[in-house]
Amino acid sequence: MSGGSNFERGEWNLLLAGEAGQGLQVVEALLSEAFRQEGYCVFSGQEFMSRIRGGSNSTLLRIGSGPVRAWSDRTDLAIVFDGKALSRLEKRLQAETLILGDGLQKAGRGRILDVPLRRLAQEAGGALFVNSVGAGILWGIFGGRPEVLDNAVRASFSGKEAALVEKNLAAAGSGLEAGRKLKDSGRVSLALAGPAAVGEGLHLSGTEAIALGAMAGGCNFVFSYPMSPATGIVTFLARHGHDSGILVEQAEDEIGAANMVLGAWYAGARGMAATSGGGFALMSETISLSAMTETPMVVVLAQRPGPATGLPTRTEQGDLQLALGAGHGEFPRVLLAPGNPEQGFALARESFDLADSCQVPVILLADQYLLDSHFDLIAPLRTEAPPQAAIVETTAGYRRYLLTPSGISPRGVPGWGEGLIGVDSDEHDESGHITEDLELRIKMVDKRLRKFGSLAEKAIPAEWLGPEGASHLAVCWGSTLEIVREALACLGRQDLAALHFSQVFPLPEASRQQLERAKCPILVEGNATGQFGVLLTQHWGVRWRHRLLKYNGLPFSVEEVASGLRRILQGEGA
Amino acid sequence: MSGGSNFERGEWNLLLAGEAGQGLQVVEALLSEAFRQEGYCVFSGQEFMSRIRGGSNSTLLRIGSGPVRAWSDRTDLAIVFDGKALSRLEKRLQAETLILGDGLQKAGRGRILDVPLRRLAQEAGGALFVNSVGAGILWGIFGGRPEVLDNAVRASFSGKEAALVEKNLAAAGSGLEAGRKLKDSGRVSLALAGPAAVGEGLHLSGTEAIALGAMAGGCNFVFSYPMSPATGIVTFLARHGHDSGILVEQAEDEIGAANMVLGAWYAGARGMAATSGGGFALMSETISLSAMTETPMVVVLAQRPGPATGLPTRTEQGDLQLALGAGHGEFPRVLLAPGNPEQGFALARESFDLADSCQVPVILLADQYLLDSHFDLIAPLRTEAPPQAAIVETTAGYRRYLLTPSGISPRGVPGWGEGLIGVDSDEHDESGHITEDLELRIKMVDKRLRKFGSLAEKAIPAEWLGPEGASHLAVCWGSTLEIVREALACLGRQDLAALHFSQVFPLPEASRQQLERAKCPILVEGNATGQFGVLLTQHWGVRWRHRLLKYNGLPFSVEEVASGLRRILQGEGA
Amino acid sequence: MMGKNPFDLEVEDIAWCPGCGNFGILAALKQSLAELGLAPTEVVLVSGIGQAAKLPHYLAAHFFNGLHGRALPVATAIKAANPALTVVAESGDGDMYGEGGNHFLHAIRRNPDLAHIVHNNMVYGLTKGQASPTSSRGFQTPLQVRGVASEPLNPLTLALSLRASFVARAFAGDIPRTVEILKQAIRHKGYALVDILQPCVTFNRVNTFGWFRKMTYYLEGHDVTDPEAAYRRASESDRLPLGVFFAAAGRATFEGSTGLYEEHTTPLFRRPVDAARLGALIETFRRAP
Amino acid sequence: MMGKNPFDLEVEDIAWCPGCGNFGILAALKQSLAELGLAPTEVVLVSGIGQAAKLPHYLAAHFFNGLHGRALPVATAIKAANPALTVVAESGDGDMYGEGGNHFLHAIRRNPDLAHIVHNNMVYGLTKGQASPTSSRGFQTPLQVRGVASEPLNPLTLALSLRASFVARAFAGDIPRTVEILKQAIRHKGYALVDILQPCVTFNRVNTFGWFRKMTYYLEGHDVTDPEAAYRRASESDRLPLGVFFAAAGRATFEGSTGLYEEHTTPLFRRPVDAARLGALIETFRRAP
Ligand SMILES: Cc1ncc(C[n+]2csc(CCOP(=O)(O)OP(=O)(O)O)c2C)c(N)n1
Ligand SMILES: Cc1ncc(C[n+]2csc(CCOP(=O)(O)OP(=O)(O)O)c2C)c(N)n1
Ligand code: SF4
Ligand code: SF4
Ligand SMILES: [Mg+2]
Ligand SMILES: [Mg+2]
Repeated sequence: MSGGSNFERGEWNLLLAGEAGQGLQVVEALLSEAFRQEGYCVFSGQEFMSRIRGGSNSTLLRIGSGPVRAWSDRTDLAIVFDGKALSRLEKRLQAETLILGDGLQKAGRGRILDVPLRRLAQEAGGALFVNSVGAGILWGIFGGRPEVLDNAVRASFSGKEAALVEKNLAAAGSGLEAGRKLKDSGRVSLALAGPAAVGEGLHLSGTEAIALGAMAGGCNFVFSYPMSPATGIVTFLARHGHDSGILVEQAEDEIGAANMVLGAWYAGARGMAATSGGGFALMSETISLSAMTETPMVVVLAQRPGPATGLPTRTEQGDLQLALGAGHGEFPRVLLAPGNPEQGFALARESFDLADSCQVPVILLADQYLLDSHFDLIAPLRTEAPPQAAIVETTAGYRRYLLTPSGISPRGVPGWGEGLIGVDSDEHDESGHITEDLELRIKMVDKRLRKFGSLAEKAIPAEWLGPEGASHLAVCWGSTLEIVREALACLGRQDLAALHFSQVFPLPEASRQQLERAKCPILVEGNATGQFGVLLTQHWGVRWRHRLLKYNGLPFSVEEVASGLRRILQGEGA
Repeated sequence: MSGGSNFERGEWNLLLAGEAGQGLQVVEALLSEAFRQEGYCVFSGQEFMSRIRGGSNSTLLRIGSGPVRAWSDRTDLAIVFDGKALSRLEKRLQAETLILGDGLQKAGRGRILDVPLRRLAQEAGGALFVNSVGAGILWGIFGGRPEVLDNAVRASFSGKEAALVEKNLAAAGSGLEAGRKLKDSGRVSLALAGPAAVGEGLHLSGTEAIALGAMAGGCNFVFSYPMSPATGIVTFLARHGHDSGILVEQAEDEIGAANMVLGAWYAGARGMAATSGGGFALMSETISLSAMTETPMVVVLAQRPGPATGLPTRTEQGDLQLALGAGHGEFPRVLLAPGNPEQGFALARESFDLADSCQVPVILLADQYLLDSHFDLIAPLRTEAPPQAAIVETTAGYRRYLLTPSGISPRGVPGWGEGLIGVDSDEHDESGHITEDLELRIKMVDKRLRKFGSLAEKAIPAEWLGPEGASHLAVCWGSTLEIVREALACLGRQDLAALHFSQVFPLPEASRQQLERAKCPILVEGNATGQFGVLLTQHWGVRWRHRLLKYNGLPFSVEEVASGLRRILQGEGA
Repeated sequence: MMGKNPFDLEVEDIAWCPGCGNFGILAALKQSLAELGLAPTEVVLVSGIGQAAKLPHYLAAHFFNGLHGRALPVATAIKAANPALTVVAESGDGDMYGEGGNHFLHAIRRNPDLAHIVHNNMVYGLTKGQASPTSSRGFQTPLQVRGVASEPLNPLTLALSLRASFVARAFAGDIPRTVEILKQAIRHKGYALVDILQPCVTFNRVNTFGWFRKMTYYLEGHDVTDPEAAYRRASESDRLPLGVFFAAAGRATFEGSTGLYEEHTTPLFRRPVDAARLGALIETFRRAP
Repeated sequence: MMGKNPFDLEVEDIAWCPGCGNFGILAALKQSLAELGLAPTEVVLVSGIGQAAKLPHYLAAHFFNGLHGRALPVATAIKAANPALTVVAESGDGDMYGEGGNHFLHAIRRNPDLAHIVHNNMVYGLTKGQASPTSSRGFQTPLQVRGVASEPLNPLTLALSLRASFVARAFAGDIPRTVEILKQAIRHKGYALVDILQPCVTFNRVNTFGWFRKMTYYLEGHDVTDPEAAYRRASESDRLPLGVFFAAAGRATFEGSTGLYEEHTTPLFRRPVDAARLGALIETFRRAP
């Protein structure tokens, strides 16, 4: 993202803009496939309105010779399928941005270049095919091989009827030709340094990574009530899970879903619910039930801007406080927040083991940005060694809430052994029966709270990014990981590092010193009140020198974080 | 509560113990009435099991020549209607305690004195009358005038059929005689210094005080789903509110109740819901809706021990964290926590004005101890100057979310004026219509958060108890006020004071210095994790030297707090 | 109707798909309100979340666009706080019969004077095509990949089983007849359900305009005061009858039964606190002198 | 039954009032389970919160005593995770028809193989006597001081309107006949509602043992496979019929329709993760070489 041509940078940022229903996702998938076929690294991310047709959406597609894995505001080339989009995108266009479109009105930054999108689409069979035309044009400008594009079209439309595939091939082909002409005319040139294939060759969205991680964690029961941006996790598991013995059921509401999850775990299955802030708020009472009955529970909290319905298709890190306070009474819980698909997979998997081994509710905080973005993976996914469920065969006289030093009692399930499994929402004795013995009450509270000990042992340390011992430290959590990482790389300073938390509660004590050592801690968070910052102040007494907050519904861009940090460092005289 | 005879102390602590259904509340009401008639100050509090019949409950009745307004563990005289109770009460009996009962087995501390409870009850007409017999005995031991007891019996049974009243009068009379004999025999002597009538002459439970305060605040719409210990507030308003034009409706569930409250406020009424932790958790999403639509809302959160169903009839200060985090997204809210009936009345009233003037959700945190205890009032209740609703007549073109410097927009209601009142759960423009304008999003977030400014101006400062400038400071909130006050009085130290918060969020900045000045802050809280302490650490960086926590379901007693503080001060070498 | 409809609102951009059945419902509702001679300032629309729930943004009236599933309790309270208002609760089938199912049951029992309009497209539109409680068995979606296995909920028989005071079904493809039904529902004193069959042209490729046309017919010669007949007709599933199934006159309404409006109908927001009465109540807690 | 009932549990102190109808339900349930030849380790009781919901503490079986209103979703999931278990959801009328109303609707639609027992005392017992959804009009309580104004909910017609696969009503005062009904319900493959009329001797002075005796009679010669007849009989309100109103054989159950138990019935807790299959799925996201 530093200066220079995109050739020198070894990356190319494309912006696709249009209405809902114009098939931006097809262009995204098609070009991702094509560029990846050619060995390039691809990142894509979406911002869209809460509607099914019309409106104005856009997709960012970053193509890199090396790793590109974060949201960016720089646009080398935009293709605009619908004129309305232009004003909304103003902030993401630069003077050097080339804007391809069909009869666009000049308005602000960037250079407009007319391309016959509509005519070519009509020729290929109708307005419907404008997306394939557009993809073809971009591929032509890039100078890609036609057969790669053809393959990508076939892959994207696999399973569709042959006539449709043919028309799309034709549309892409005519676009390709138009793109080539543009390239040959010299009016556009977006060459890239050769590809340096990175990492795993896997390409996953946050949604896919978390869903696969859940499968790896042994998830076999998914209850949900649809809610953006969580729904994709559930539909992924519905599509791919059945053969693996995963039951996916749409509940009547989120309260039903959460209680089904508890029923599943009680019976020895591994249940999960996925929802967003509003649905999670409704589950609040059930989180408390999970804690009281010591029945494990995994919930994905896919954040979007609130309060209430807010901006339902956009992103924010605004529900940490909710997750920390959800449920009445006092009990341990775990909050994990992946920063990229690798972590999404690993932490989803880990959620099940943590819930199982410590018998606590585990909440996985994701957000629309992470879930809807596609990344090339750098690190491998651990699929070997399937989890071992921490359940026991019971004998007669089994007591579900046996008081133990760790606070964790061996968990039996009905149908295995001679014992009876009794769990209770009231305060209870060791057998799970209601008690009003107030001495026992204290013992049971202490037992539940003792689990903080085991959780502390298992806490995942924060990840240090950048130079050791830097005086200035950007602190972030969850989905901002790769954005901050790239911003740091851009700035390339020795006095600036970052600390990224993928476990946000309980805080990993191992990371405390790293944070305390920093002279100038800077909070980077995607919300308006700095919720994670508050948590760190509360627990570790961190006093923030600066806060970089964003809450307009879009993710941070690499450029924003870099310039924000630069400004802060300059202000500090660093 | 310091040493010496109860005569010297000028107070007398009675403990009534029996099964649910044995009418302890009748004895409580009857003796409260009788002692108050004689000019004494009376405090009573209950601890009971979650059942309708049987079990083992007890009521504390404190009679004072001067003010007595807090829970105590000292028992001068216990009357036991059911033998099972004895072992449960062990901790509240002292060597000098006199235990009256019928064929009790000696077990532990205290001196047993047989009284013919059952026989006298049978003679009066059956086991049913054992409570009136007991009340009579106590009144006899005290040496009270028979006509005062008669009046109290008549008052307690007013509205009941004449034959029943007569039987109770007879039962009380025969008890009185037995009590007199005991007193005359010299085996019991519990004389008191003469009464020094205090304060207002009003005697109210926390429940009654809050319900009356709501009425004073203009509450005219109550929606609830029954839940202990909140139900009493609702039934009080159902009984007494109708003539004042208050509508009380039982909702199908707490989510329905909370949404009805919002509907009521939207239409210009003043709605309230009352619930406990579990029900409040269910309202979590709606709290967020209140914030987003900027529709006022008042909820009483009557705390009891959790998690989940916990100990449903007992007390705890365990839901502060829930109240702080409830609702997704970011928005201002107000949490008030009365410490006695005077504050209960004033803050319930204030809740409506705050909600109305700042258009935010206001949560009143009470607990079973405060709600179910009866106090003699010291300060008057402000009933004059009824509140002025902050609603406006609208004109055509009215915009519900007009951006203003304070963040508060004039609130119109449908049916008054030419404007249209549109409110929206999505992010919206000034007219209340859905928007995806991300610049406007920022303006609206900032608008909502700006209300923290008005709230800061209105924040209620904490109350300082004890000597100015004391080095050691006990910090408490909500229902512990009078307990801590009396403990301080008992200890009578110059180096110890207390600070009581009746507004717990946003914290009253005016009180910050007082807290920061204290050398040794000591947290006193009725929960296991010190939730309010955590909040103070987070916002004001308070570092606790000591924490006095209690979470067995009973309130702190004056003795516990006093001895706890004494121990701490000794440890500190103070 | 001639001339401009006072409920018309200039809207830059309606968020519905072209051809969606919601347009018909919007048109029919505006026409009904206008034909009933109501002014926008007399009408409150209360909705939840979903495509259907966006309707209040497209006509001129007061509105409370609240949470998914929660329109009915909000609407019930508004009506009770100010019975002079005409209150319409409207939202999607997922909203009203799924998330909001419990409020549906108990609103019927309470019988507030509301029109309750449900856009029944047999699918979750806004969240992109999952099954709704009214989706047919076997209906395949990205979530119900093996097809819906549950029995579809029949809102009419359900409402009738709870003794709803007015129950009707309409079809968004027939604006004139829908207007007639809506007018009756709005005029009806008490709770009035209008389940409107609404094609979702994007996510429901089974229950299309054509399908509904083929599968529906209007009730004729039906006695709307006969609850048994209503239930029988509402149970029909070969073809779905349209029209008013049941209408009970003279039932007490929720707001009526509160007793608050017996003496006068002043809305609550105009009623001051009666400080004297409150003072007198407090006095009952004072120690007798 | 002779000899000791394996479901007997020694309980120090039962929290119900002497004479409460709950004792009859407890006795009937224990006898039913025993007569069906079940062992305590095969049976899971799932309840909510209330007086009725304490029942699982008074017999020997697995139990999940969860939140007020939430027994049905928990029970549905338990059964689906391990169909070999006999799962009984039981709780009070407030719990199941009030707070839990939405789960009631949708559990019926799903048709899990559960027995669903509702202790219908027409009052909220544990919270001391407020109206429940089944309380009669005019029923006065400390909260409903002017008497209940809402229409009482008829759980039987409601369930039938949703095409419940088994619907019955019993009376806690008649243990032998209640045992017969419960046994049929537990044996029934699919969702089975048994609404048990239960006198609350403390808070309901209207619907007493005597009142129920007078107001009920047993269905005779009734065809349980006829849904229309079932609905008609269930609508009766002069006197309340007892017995099985409807029973549909051969309907697909929720857990059956998942397809998870077609090849084998191993409960989920015994099924390991198929790492190879997962690996293969992940491979589909790898760049073609
Ligand atoms: C508590 C909650 N859960 C889930 C959602 C997500 N959501 C929004 S609309 C909708 C369903 C829409 O379906 P329907 O009510 O039938 O309306 P339609 O879009 O079909 O008109 C859902 C599940 C939400 N907003 N809030
Ligand atoms: C969410 C929630 N709301 C309210 C309560 C309080 N509560 C406990 S039991 C009960 C009602 C009991 O009535 P019912 O279900 O009819 O059972 P019964 O006691 O009559 O057997 C209520 C409202 C609760 N525990 N949880
Ligand atoms: S998704 Fe369906 S219901 Fe929603 S606007 Fe489009 S066609 Fe209409
Ligand atoms: S309160 Fe009623 S339902 Fe509860 S145990 Fe007593 S009699 Fe039975
Ligand atoms: Mg729908
Ligand atoms: Mg009941």
